[in-house]
Amino acid sequence: MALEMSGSYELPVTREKAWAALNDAEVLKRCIPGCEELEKASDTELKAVVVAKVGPVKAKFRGTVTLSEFNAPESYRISGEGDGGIAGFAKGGAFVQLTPSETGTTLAYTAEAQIGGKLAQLGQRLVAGTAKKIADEFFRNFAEAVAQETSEGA
Amino acid sequence: MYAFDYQRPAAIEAAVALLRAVDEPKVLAGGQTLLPTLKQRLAQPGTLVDLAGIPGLAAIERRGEGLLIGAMARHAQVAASPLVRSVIPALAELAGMIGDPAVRNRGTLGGSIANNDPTADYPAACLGLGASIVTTARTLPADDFFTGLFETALAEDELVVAVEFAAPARAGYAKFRNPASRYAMAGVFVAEGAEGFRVAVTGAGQGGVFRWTEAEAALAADFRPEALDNLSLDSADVMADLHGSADYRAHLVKVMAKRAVTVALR
Amino acid sequence: MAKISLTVNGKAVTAEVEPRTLLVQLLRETLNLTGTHVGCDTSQCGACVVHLDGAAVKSCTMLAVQADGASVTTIEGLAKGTQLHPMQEAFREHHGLQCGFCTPGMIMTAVDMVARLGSELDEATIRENLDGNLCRCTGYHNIVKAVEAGARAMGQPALAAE
Amino acid sequence: MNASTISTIGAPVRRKEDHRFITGKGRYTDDMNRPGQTQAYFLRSPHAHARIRAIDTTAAAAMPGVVAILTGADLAADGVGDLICGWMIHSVDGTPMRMGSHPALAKDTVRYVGDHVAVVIAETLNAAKDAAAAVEVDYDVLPAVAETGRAQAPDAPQLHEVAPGNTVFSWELGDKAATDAAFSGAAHVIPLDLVNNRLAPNPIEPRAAIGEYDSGDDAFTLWTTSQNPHLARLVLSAFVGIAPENKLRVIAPDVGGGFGSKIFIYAEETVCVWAAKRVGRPVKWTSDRSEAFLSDAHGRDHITHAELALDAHGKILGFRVKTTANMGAYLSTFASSIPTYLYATLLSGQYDIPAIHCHVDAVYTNTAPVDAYRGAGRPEATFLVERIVEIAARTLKMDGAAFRRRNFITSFPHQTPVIMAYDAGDYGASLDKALMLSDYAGFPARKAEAAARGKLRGIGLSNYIEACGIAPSAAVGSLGAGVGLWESAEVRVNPTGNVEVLTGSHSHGQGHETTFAQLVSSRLGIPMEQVSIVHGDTDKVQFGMGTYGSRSGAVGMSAIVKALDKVEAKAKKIAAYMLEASEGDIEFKDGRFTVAGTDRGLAFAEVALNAYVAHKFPTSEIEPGLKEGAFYDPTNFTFPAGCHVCELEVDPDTGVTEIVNFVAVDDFGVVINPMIVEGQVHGGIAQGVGQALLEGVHYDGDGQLVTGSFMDYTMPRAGNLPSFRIGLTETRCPSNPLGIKGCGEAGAIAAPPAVINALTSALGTEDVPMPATPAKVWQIIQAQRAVAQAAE
Repeated sequence: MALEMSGSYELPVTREKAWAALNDAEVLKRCIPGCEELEKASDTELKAVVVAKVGPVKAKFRGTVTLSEFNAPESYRISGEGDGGIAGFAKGGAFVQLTPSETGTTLAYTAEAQIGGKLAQLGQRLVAGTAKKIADEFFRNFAEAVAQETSEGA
Repeated sequence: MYAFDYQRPAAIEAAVALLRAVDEPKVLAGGQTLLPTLKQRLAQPGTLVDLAGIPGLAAIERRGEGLLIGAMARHAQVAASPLVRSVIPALAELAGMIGDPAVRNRGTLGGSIANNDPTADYPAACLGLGASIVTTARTLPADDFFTGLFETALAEDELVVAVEFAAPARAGYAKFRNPASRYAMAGVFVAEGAEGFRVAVTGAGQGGVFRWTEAEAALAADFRPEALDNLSLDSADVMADLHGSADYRAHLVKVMAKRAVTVALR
Repeated sequence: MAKISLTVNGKAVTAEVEPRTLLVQLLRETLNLTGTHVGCDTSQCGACVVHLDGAAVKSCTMLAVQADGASVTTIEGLAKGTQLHPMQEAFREHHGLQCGFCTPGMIMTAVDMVARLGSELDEATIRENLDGNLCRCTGYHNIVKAVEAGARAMGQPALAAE
Repeated sequence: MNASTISTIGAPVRRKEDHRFITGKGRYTDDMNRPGQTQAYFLRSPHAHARIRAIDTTAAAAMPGVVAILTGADLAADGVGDLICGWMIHSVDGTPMRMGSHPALAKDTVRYVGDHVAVVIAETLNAAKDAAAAVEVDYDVLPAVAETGRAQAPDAPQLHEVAPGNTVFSWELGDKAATDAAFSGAAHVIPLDLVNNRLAPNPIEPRAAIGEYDSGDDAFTLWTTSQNPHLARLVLSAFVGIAPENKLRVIAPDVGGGFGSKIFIYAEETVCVWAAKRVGRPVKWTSDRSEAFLSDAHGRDHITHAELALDAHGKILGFRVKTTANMGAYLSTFASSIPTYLYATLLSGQYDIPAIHCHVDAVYTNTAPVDAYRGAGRPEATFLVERIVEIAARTLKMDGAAFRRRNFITSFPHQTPVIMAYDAGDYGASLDKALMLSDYAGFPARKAEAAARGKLRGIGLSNYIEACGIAPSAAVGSLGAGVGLWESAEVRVNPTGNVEVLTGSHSHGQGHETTFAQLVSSRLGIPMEQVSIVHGDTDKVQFGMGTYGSRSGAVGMSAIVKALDKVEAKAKKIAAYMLEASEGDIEFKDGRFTVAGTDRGLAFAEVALNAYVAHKFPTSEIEPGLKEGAFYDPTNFTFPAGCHVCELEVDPDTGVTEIVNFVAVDDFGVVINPMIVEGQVHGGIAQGVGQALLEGVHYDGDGQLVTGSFMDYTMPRAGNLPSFRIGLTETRCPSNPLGIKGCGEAGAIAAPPAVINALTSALGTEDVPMPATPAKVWQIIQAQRAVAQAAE
């Protein structure tokens, strides 16, 4: 089932730095909740292993993360899809937009998520909350990561 | 189910030691959420650490003016306990509304709050009564224990031992059941305690159980259902699904809050 | 594998089970007590209800190893020889079953209900306490009547003394 | 009354079968195990629509305990045929319906979530599931369409090449010109748009199968949860090609409810019996509830626009209907007949409607197949008729009961404009009785009292009619059925006078072992306990059509009557020799053969014994033994009808609807066992209330099933329902010897419009969707308040 979410974060870095971080596989790996592996297959495609944990449910997804719709250094789309075996599959993506602000950069996103198979069949009541939580966590992690990098750099 | 090892330690220290020693441990208390999940193969723990063999964990005792209820106390046991019914009747009533009779005979207080399902009942009681959660490592207030959707402050090697409830001056719980699953679509626990008025809401928040502070303020001024008439819960962070929109759930929270106040005033 | 010992319908049983074996699997597959049924996988239908140390539990939501040392009663253990339990009689007398699949769980739940709440049960109480048992055939109408009558029969001293 | 006494028709005899069920001794398919048995687990598609690029089973096949992993390619290699739909429907343009290929395991495309991709056969179920997780399927995911109303959209994904626009057929019934003419002269035209929600049948026993192959005899046995084992054997033999009928035995032992969903021939049992030969060992499969939600055929799922034409005085002139029926991804066994001959033929309801025209488009979507579910077409028809009739009455400011009475059919036989010829009935009588039992006249006072408590109270009527005893072979044949729908019976009288009755009907909760024995007991004058009913085994019963469509009484028991007639006739001949009287003087009454006008006579058992001893009559004239068979094909459908009244209260704070009173008055013709008949009505009402207030299968826009467990699909529980008030009226059915009409589906047919008519009356709006959940009802009340505020 498909869900849509949106949000925004203030990043204490320049747009260029934020953009670079958005395209850094190492940063992404640290920010994607439950990401165990993220390897570059090409400039725009990464192979990923993500463990999603929601309460008693713990499912491992193998799949790809794709970066597309580049408009450097303003916006791109990050999307992922993973096969969770018996659990089903999950797909998600976010359109991410960076605009300069007084304190650095504003990151705004609109995200959508979709699950299928057993997770969709049984996890109906938890889907919305979980998708929102994962999206929030990713962008919060990202905001923290770039902030940390800045303070380390300074 | 995927295969797993099973351990039933005889002491709480041994249980904690197992959590540290084994690969991918999972704590088994009542199992009423965990086992259905395992049956669907939606988790693959290495070892189940069953707490049922630890003596004393199911005790229900008088603690000062309040109660100390062991983590392994079953819902049916709490619901039927003369002590709970006399000291905090609303807590006994809440326990008697969880799941169905057979589920209540297995499900436990500790299991419920450690899982912190956003639609579970006990988190509302703990938060509403300002309970203290006693773990193997520390004692912490419910406000700090429940940290988000299915998340608590518990460390990987930390277990809930008991929950300490202060006796409220008055309290009530009202619940609107999901028509299919019987979990809370809106469950509101209202209490007047030594430190003031609390309104804890389960079943509705996207991030799990939460306190409705506007309602607390309104009830502090006037502890009657009518005091909530002009309030409305912001539906922005309220769950929406097939069974009800965020607006509907937000509205149900208010209706259940009023009903809980009515119960408290009985 | 784990070795467990328990009492089932009054008889001592020992078994070697994989930890992932459910109590209902032990009953049905190892002990051939097929009266306990499985109707769902989310602990809702109650077709698998048995008594564990005298209290109703869903045997599909419990591991066999968790029942180690316990006493289990299934539908097969309810009658005393050829003498049916009053609740069994009541289900027959009041046509409280059609296809019969949910019936063992219903009867075990009903007996537990009487143990908890006594033998004078009103309709509202019965309906509320059947919340964990689904029946697709009867519309519950006759099940409610059967539980009410069975409870009353269980409360009668002549039968209680037996 | 005990089962051991000699029974009479009309007595509430307690059920013979109950003893085994209340003691846990029932024998359901999953209770059985065969020596050397393996376990099957089906790998199912998580996608609603996808092309399968490749299936890699290498790693999975090497896992411990795996016996075999089979796919559609293996099925094709063995020449196993497709699953079929047995009822041909032709479109308006004369073309036959478009049947998409339906292999038991997908060949190259999956078309719904849960579609069968592969089967893993292993030593244990856990081993099979472990291995299934290791099967790698490379899917090319395709766009999907799940909504009924979107299936025919120009941009909708196409499911089957043979069916452009996803249209299975575009069919019509009735006289369009006459209907148009009726509308042109109408004083009022009442329009109505409605959705008949998709339901999951959910018998509490999930489906199960064990296939076994005996290489010595080159013969198969299939134990399965079937409502009609003979039909399963026929289809698996003649169409799927598993084995000839004489080499395939199908056994349906105790079956834990069906409600239609166990009529059909599914992929799983087909695969189990086929694979048993492949792996050389018995193969067992038991569905879990999650699988049942995915793969058991669903019911209903219509979108309809209708119009009713009325004259100035409230007399119905014409009825125009356009329905789109969702068939799911494939045509299930009887799917095509449901929204056509089991639906449109009932659109006249209990009313004298001069002109009716109905157009039905059946469509494919990426959802589980849809087929018969309790009522099957008739609930959809009744919901439409009883909603539009109620709205018409309200529009004309007439009392609902008075409006119905004005339009009732009152003389019989009555030919409707939509095929059916109603043979008998008294609709006024059931309406009168229902109004009395429900204290219809006292409703306004109760509504006022409820309003004082802040509750919205409503009352609703439903005057339903159904065509049951689904049978007349010539009739159903002319309408496209691939089989006849008669029934068979064989009565075997043993030498000691007890009786075995072999029937082609199948009991899965209906109590045939009791009702059928009751008939035999009353007829032969022998105690109930001396009568055994044998059913559900193709090696014992030669052929039969099974149980659905409320046909076991009207058709199945009539076949028994016919066989009993033959038994009695032969026994009289034997008795005549023994009593040295002429055959014409022998009378049979209360279990005794007597010579008319004398006290000389013989007990039934004495004649039975002598039939086998055969010393006292010339065996050149009369064969020894006492065993007779019969096939019975009735001359018409039967037409049960009645009136249900629902009274309910809505809590406007929460949107919760509580049914406070439910009255059902039914005319089932002659009733053999009122206890069992009332039980059937109770169960039907519960399913009808479920449809109206609780139950709905929901797929999301991508075709994912989001009501896939009891956590999200709301089953009626004890607390959702009241105790019901049941009344009976009786007009004898003229088309079968017992005068029976059938009772199995009435509740499910009648209840939904009774509930929704009550709810719309409580809410004061006609636009209330099913299931009318608390959330939806609350939303309606909010919208009304917003409108009222805006108006102020």
